[in-house]
Amino acid sequence: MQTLAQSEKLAAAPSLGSRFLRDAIGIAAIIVAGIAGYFLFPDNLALLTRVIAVGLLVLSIDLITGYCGVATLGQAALFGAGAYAAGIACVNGVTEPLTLILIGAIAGAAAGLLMGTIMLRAHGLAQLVLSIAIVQLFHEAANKASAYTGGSDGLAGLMLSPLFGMFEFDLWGQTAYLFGLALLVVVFVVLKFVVASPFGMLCRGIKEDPVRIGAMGAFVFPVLLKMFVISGAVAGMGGALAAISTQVVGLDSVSFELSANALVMLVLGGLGSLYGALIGTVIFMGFEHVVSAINPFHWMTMVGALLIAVVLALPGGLSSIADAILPSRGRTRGGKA
Amino acid sequence: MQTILSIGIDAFAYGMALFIICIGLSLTMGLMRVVNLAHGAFAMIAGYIASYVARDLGWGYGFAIILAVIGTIILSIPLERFLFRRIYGSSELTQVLMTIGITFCVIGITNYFFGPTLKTIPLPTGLSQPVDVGFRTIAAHRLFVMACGLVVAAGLWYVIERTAFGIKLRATVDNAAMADALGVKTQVVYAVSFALAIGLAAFGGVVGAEFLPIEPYYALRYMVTFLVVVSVGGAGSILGAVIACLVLGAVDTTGRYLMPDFGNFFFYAAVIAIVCVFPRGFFGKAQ
Amino acid sequence: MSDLFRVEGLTKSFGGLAVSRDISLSMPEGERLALIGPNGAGKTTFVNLVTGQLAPSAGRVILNGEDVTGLGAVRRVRKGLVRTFQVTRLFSDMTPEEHVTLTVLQREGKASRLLGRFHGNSQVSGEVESILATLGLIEVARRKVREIAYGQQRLLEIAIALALRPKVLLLDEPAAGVPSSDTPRIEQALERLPPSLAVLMIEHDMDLVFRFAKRVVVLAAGEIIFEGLPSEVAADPKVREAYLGSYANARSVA
Amino acid sequence: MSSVKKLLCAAVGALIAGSVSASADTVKVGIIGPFSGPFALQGKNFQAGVEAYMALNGKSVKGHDVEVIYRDLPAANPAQSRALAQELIVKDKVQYLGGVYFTPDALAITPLLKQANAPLVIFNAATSAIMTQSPLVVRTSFTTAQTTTPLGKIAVDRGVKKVVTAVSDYGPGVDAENAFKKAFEAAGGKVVEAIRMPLNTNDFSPIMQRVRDSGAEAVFAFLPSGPTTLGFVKAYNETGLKQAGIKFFAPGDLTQESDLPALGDGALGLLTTFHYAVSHDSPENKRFVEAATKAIGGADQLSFPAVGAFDGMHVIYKMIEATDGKQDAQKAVDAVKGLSWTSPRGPVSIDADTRHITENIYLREVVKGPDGKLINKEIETFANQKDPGLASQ
Repeated sequence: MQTLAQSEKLAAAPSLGSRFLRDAIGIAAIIVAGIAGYFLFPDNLALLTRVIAVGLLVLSIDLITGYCGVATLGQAALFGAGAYAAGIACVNGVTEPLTLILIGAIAGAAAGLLMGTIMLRAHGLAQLVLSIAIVQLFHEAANKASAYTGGSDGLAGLMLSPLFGMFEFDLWGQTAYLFGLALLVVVFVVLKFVVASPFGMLCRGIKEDPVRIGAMGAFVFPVLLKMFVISGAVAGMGGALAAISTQVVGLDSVSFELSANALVMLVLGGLGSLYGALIGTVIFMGFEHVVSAINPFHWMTMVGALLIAVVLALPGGLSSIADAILPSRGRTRGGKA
Repeated sequence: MQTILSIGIDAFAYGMALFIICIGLSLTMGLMRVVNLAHGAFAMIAGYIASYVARDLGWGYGFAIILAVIGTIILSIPLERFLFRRIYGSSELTQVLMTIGITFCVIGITNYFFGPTLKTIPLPTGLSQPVDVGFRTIAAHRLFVMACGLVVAAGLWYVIERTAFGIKLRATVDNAAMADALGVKTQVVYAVSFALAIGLAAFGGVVGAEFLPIEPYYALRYMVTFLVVVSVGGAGSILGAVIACLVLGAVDTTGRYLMPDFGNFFFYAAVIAIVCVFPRGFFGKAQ
Repeated sequence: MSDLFRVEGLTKSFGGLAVSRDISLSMPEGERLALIGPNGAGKTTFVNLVTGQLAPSAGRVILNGEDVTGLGAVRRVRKGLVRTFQVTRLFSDMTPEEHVTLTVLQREGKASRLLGRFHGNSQVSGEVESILATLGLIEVARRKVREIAYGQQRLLEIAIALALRPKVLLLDEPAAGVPSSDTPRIEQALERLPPSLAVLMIEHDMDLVFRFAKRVVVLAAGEIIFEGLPSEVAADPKVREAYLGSYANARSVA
Repeated sequence: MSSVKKLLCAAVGALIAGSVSASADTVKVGIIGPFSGPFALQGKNFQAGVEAYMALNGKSVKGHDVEVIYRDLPAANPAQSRALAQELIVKDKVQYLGGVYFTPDALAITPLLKQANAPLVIFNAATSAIMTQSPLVVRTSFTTAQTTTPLGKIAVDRGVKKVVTAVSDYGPGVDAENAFKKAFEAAGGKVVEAIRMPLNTNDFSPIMQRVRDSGAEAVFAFLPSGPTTLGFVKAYNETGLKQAGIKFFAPGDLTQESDLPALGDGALGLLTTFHYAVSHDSPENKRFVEAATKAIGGADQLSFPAVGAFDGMHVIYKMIEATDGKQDAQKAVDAVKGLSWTSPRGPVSIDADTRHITENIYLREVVKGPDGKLINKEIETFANQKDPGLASQ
């Protein structure tokens, strides 16, 4: 009995306050970085807005790949569903930006439901191939339905009403950027709650060992499907933001290329941490932008070299630098990549 | 009837071309557990070498194939030593990151040195003539591709199932530590199978160039097709790859004949259907 | 009176090879049963059949008078048929506290809630604490699983099972791989199991078996060859034959 | 030498006119094009056209130095297009935007132009509708309908009554199909079947089989320049359609000069209509080809986007001249309405109503040139063609 007698009580959870503090600092850092971007690069706001839209897409992949272990090369299907839904709604007279974001989220969630239902039938490589097939079918469908989507010429002519009746979406892109930043912060906070919720914990468990989760009496499929729907909503909002800020929706928004790029950004940043998704997006797109401006003809080599260098130096992704500096943060991360 | 035969022969040729290019990737993914998205980049490098040898030096098609295969393998050796060896056993997504990085680099470098134009590999006159096969004419090189595909399939089957190297390879794949303990030099086995896979990519790149023309973007343009074919067949299975190539080739070809407007729908719907029925591909091994 | 748990004629064959042959046994409430047998006797297969990881070729599994053979593994868990794993299946990056909390929340139907905090949930933390205390895991409750001793991981397996409030608990070699210095802790934990719970334990450590079990079933080549008191096992000729035979075979293979 | 002389002349002229501020200022032009990726060749041609023009006409207009900034947009991507355009305008302070290979990319830029007070001179993007999106767009390339329409009559003139159309299944392909069908059926022919092929088609044999089964006398094809044209032309030869006497008509995208070496002898005899052939016989074109070849680094890479860029720069230079280096988009665009000049492709003008280029369309046949290389030889001219897509609106 003496082994058990040592202590029978858990110490008062010390991690609760510090975890909250850590998240608060992280979110504050995103806001500060976003506002700093606004003042430091006032002439690149369209690019920064695009980074935010893609950042939402990468976050959405992180939810299912980083937290649930379901790799996907077809996430742009959900992004594009949101973009086209918002675009078509806008062309047909729904011009209020917040409503369009909501429409994008709903369309993305619906697409996520469909995609999850199909993809969760398989595992591993086959699952990856299903995701590719689905995004290609979405792409074909968008191309075929040119009466609604504009096909390969793109869906143009999105005229938005000013945000809250006051702020125009204009050339300088200030409204679009700040709107996007606010959206990103809200989504990020919500996702922080989601991944810290019992549901988020369940997902992490499924990623590591679905059989164990089953032996705990929890069904795996509905949990994953739910995450697909959430992920779809996030990706759909990203798509809607892209549609709003660009005022054109192109077939590239439902392409395999976008899906693959986004997955690369996620792995670059580090799987299973929401920060990693954002870091990967900013670094990848920023790097690409800079090198392609320096040499528009041969920048691809540089991007390739960056990817190789990251794998060799930081196999856990860029956000693992932060982990090395702040060991305690490792705890909020999901399983190893 | 004539039409069906005609479609069938086209489908077979296309499927065999796909097979030759993809089988190397199937080996890397199934036996070495490396998701090598740079596979197409190696096929492309071989295409450039072959184009240089056959078109610029005028040395003939046979020479071009041999030099392309050897040259590509030689080029791949430093890559294997310094890059690929670092990702054996890594997670699939890390491998994806690394091999996409390699692909980007290869595309950028090719574009820089050789320019963005299409490169052709001139065929010998014997292969460039249309041949009358009774009910229609067919290009001789298509017959050549079919023959190559069958030879590659049979040869690989023999190497893997019937030779000492094949036994070592399969042992290493099943349990590298055990094979090591039994005296198999697993490093060597990996290096040789990597070279084999690259050699097949190179061969496929050159022979299949009539279907998939050589240009710098080749490495990315067909990446999805390769990945899909390998997965549908089941990574690591020769028979699976043959069947996947033939089935997908047939679906693709007949789809494009019967309803060309919806060709892609057919192809990807077939992929989804197959994967739903065979979640590990036709002959995939349980993980 | 009907038994709490019963299997009837459970059979499983892969291809032509039968790995479980017509196994029938029953357990009343509070039963302490040990299932033993030589390697390859089909013990883990039996657990997989009972808990629904494998579908039987024939036979029935009955819990509380209800036929659960057609139900999946998850539904059986929810009905109170719970197992541990021979090789621990735990989440290496999570803490014992998180494992048990997740399990309790799941049992309460709150595990897939999006809102509400996972950590510091006052409704469940009391129960989590008492389960961890029962198994002596308080000290390591907030360390990651991969950092704690294997013996403690085995205890955590049992803790998770207990958190499901099982009616029938199947322990698949709870002491396997545990250094002998740690087996007393496992034994203590077993002693503290709720008295009404029916427990079936697979185990090789015969000392543990004799101290724990009131009844022993011996499985060989997928068949029950003995059922009775622990004190009678060693003397049974069929059991001797099965064990010694398997050793003889093992030697000839090596 | 001549450019120095021109510069001097311009400077003297400017001094006399007294309209130039004393300090030499710089007018920036932002060029967006696919300089890397699958369409890198077309982007390189943009660059070659621009550099050729500046080499021949000097790097300044009326004392205003012209600086060109290139931005890479590898594939159709409107969001990135808008971001690049916005950055060029806001950060780099360009007065003129040029380039743009794909239609959706152009559509993403048009909403910005009014606020940016910058004209967009399109070097390629070939969908009619772009011009209606903003009054500040001028185009110096062509539209698919413009290059295709003459083929309808040509086909009928050559005794073809029944045609199968086979086009890539995307915007320009559909435009080509419609334009050909309209022109061909107006001339009395009949399109017996319209096939749309997915863009990523690799093996065209089944398409050829379908053409053969349809009993048509000719096939009309549209595919975007690049690797797929190779497969298509090969399949046309190898499946025996050519021997069977089935004729082949296409807009010139299919036989762009940089693809011809790869197409090889299989391309001999193909009939295409287009606005420009590198082999066009005129002193202007000789000068252009010489300069552009130098800029691109090899004669076999030169193709039609270069001439669009060359004339685009001409238009931009005229705009700079008209506004005297000041930023006034409307004035700049007004100044080039009705502008006519002799381009390397022949006589051209900017239509005052549509702001789209009016040009000759040539019927060309692929033949072996004097040095044994394949060329598009112009054999018939359809003078002063406007864009039928815009004219009908």
